[in-house]
Amino acid sequence: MAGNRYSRRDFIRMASVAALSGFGLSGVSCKKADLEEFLQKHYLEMTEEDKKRTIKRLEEKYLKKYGKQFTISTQGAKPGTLWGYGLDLSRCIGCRRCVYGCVKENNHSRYNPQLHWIRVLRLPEGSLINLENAEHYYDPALVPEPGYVYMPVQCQHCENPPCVKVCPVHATWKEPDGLVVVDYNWCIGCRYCIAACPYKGRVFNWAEPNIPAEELNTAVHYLGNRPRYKNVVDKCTFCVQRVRQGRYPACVEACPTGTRKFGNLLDPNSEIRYLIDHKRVFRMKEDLNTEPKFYYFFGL
Amino acid sequence: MYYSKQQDVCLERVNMRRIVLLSFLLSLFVFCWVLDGRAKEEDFPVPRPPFSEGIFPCSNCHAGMEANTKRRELKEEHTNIQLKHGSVSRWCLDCHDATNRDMLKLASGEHIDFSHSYELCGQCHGPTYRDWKVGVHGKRIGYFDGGPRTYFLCVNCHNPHDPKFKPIKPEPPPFKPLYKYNPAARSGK
Amino acid sequence: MKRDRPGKGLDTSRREFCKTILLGTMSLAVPGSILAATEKKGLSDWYGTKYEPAKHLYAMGIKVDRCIGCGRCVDACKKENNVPDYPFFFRTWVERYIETEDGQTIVDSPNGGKDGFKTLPSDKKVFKTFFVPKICNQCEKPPCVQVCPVGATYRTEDGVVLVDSQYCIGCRYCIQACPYGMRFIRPETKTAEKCTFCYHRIVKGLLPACVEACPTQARVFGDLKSKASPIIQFMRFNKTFVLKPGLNTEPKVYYADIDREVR
Amino acid sequence: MEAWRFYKKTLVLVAKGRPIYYCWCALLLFIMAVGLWFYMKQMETGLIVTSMRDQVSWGLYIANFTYLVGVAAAAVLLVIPAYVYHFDPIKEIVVLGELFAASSIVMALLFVTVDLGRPDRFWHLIPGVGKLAFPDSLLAWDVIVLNGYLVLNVIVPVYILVNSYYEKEPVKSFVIPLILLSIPWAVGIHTVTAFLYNGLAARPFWNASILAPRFLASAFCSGPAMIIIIFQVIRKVSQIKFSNEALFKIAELIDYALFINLFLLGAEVFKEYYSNTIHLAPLEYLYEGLRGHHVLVPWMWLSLTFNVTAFLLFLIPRTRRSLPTLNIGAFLIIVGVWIEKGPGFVAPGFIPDPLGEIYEYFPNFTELAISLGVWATGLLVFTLFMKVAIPIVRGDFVHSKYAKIASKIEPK
Repeated sequence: MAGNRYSRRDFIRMASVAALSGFGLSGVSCKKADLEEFLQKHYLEMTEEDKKRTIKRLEEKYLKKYGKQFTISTQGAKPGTLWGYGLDLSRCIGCRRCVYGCVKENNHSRYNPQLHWIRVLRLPEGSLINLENAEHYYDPALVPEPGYVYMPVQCQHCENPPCVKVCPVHATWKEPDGLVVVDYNWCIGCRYCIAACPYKGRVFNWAEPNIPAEELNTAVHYLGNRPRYKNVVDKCTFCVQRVRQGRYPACVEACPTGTRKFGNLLDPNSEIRYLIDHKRVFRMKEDLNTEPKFYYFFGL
Repeated sequence: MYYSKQQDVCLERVNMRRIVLLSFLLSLFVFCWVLDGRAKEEDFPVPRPPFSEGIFPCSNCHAGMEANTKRRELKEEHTNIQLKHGSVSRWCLDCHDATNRDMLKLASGEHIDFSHSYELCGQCHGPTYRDWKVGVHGKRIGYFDGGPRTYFLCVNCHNPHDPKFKPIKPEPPPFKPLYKYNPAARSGK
Repeated sequence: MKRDRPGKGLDTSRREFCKTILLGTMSLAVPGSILAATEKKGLSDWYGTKYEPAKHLYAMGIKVDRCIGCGRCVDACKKENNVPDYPFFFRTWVERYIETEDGQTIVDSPNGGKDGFKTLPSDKKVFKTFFVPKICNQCEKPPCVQVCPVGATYRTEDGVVLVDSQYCIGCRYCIQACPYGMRFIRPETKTAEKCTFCYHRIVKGLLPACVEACPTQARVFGDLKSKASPIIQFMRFNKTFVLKPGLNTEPKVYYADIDREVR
Repeated sequence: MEAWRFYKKTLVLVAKGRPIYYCWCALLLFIMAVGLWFYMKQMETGLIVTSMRDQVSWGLYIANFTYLVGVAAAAVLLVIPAYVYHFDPIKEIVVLGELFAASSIVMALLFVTVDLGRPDRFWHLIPGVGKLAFPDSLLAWDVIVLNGYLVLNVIVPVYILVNSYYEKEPVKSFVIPLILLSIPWAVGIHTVTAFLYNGLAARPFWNASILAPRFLASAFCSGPAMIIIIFQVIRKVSQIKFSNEALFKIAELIDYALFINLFLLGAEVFKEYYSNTIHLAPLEYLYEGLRGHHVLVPWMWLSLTFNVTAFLLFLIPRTRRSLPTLNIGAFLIIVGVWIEKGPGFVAPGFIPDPLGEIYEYFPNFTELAISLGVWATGLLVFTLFMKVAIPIVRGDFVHSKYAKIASKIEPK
């Protein structure tokens, strides 16, 4: 049984970690929940029992911290799914509705630190994808501006994610449905993955997240939009809490021009498959062999 | 491409299902055609069309009115409508039905509901209509899989009288690094 | 159009600087630069005073969606420029990209696409396929010009990269330097040769042979300095790419509707 | 019992000293305290108190880490001639050199720790207990090789010192393999640290195969240069005798390494500038400024000037063999290489970032204070090591003498 396989290891872990940290923690008011959080196992090594306990503890913690009852899902990947994203560069007008839709849905820290999973780049028309010309902070009165194209960039959910390869503690991994996720309770905050990501898909919680309690989204996923901790890494999950239920990600719903497309790459009737089959598509920085599942295309 | 995993295995099953489904649809199609005199387009889950406030149903005003089919500039009513959609060759009654104002009119003369306006648009914008039907053009929200979803109508984004997408105000840019408390620091280089 | 980096005008001058350092020291022994100077004068003798090269900047647009792989451009180019049929040298050619169902990409170009594409190179299931015409990119910063030890190849004022076969010593360094594989050694003269945008035609206001021969207008040719030019319209209505933008060669052949595997 | 006496005696040695020793230790402890205070603040508020951001996610800490791994690796430069070629003048100081390497590794590890966002989860890195991603992650490799090197560089000198305390010859069959192992290991730690950056295709500035050799070359300048200075200080304060010959030999070795370092830098500069692809941008940022951003430009030119000057000073026999110019040269190398390899290497890897944004990183006071604290910790560790090791090496602190004294005080 899988449960037994780890039991001895668990014991060693508990014993040694307790011994190593007994001294460190003795100074702090050593509450049971804190100790449990400290000793929490890696998400992939948790049994169903462990998960339930962890979820309960987290829900209690969030209730205490934000005064709201959260429901933390641990829904796994559906078999036969591989999520893919399409973004129509000929329609994007650079209005950043997606950015703030994402902020709201995924409980991002609002300011100090401000945390965004999506970056919209403004590029001069003519030679596309020369990122050296990218402007991140454009702020005109109205968009689209003539002479520019806009290119939103977020985590590309690579098939060969460099960020996963470099993580020294396996705190990030690729799920069976292709989502690259982070266990916020396992990340040690070394930021090696940020250095490794060619798409700036990862961001860091430079301080304790700052979320107005009334704007909290309480329907969360353990691997997704639950409120994060300070000093851990964070990234777009294609709204794992939504897409595993069959709902469109928040950025798709926020987009006013229908630029964003989402679907199952394994389903031949999905929108994403149709656009890959019928439109000219490209993926960013293909020479790095990361094989993103984020397809930019031209709908026009 | 990553989707060929189990394709071959289920292909046959899918094909069988498809044949059954197709023959069923075909018979339905023939039935409807006979009944309705025309092949009905697929129904899409669309939201209520974005009517101007308090204007629909049009028959509220138009019911007792004599239909003037002469092409002209509207002076008393609907003056807010500036037709910038092939305005040289087109006017109101090309799309709005003269006899039943609560309906739209296709080129064939057939009446359709406002919630089916995509058929009207699709008459000219064929490739766009094709893309819209499969979900590549236009916006959809809700469940892409196993739940209700909404297909936005053409007119949800494009004003039918002036269809060019209007520029909008963008949301604020992200803060520059080292921005702390002062929002003014945001615009600095 | 020009991919200027904002606030930075040193780019070309740096390349010039490198060239000066590396070649200039040797230019006393090998009077390449002097020859290049006199030779440019020779060119203006040829096209006369009516034509003012500084007022033009030529570029080509290629709409990949429109190319049907008929190979007429290749044929026209060979006829116009006396490019030998054998061995297989081309100034322009058409590549066929085939994406198979299992995610492979096969690229082929039988006889440069001159005879069209009649057979499939493999019996794999085809997912999609398209044609990509290739032609010298007439770079703003051509690496082939950078490396030429005798200045036999140069960029004209109107933006076309030419080779003077009178000066070329046949060292083939430019063939190694070109990232797009556009140059070859002509067997009779044993000197480097490449697409010239049909320079002899365009200075008279004619279109290059390949553009004229194209039945679907997949190729668009024009002058970037003239607002009425078709290339300007092409750039306005298409999202365009260039090949290998990361090399900073700044090509002037713009591709529209390009798919991801094109290199 | 005997072991306990040894420890007791070392404690006494450490605790007693001249006023200047107390002052020095007090100064270090004060800097450490300041650093610790800022570190507590950083832990409490989060890394937002540094000037690192998502655009430049590693800064001064990792820069120092890289530099110190190099310094530690450079101990091998002293080990090779001492044990392999039996070059005598160096042999006296090799033990101290290795302790210096150990102190540097301590600092390097501390720098990683202060850079970590969640040091409380350090146990995730312990193989078997946590989930160390070996062999996928180069950071996991680094954790292993650095700790291994630390152990190696503590065991060897401690073993040799304890033996000379008992006035015994070290068992060659035990210590020589360890010493020989430490040579490739030293190369290893720096290679792994180079590969840590090198493997990232997202960062073209680091993704150059010349990186590991460059790292080694620069390490073999900065580490020994530091040793030259430190051992002169030790010679001043403790009357231990080193011949100048040893220092001059080290200077000569430094000069070879410095030449290779400059040569490799030139090779890199040529490749990027001549081919002039988009990958030129970071180098351009360093030496010319990019799109109006040029914080590091004066620093880089300063570093280059320092390195070239030091190279010339060490090349000419007369200036190499005179202590004042030797010290100037060593100082120039320490600073020059630190700039080149620390801030001049880590930050431009992130500039411009993968989406073309430029954020000019410059460390703020918190980072400086914490870094100084770590340096002070390393120096304190080294001072204490020296306080024990030097008497043993000089023969003042040996078992027989001590036993005599002991027998006087407590007759059996």
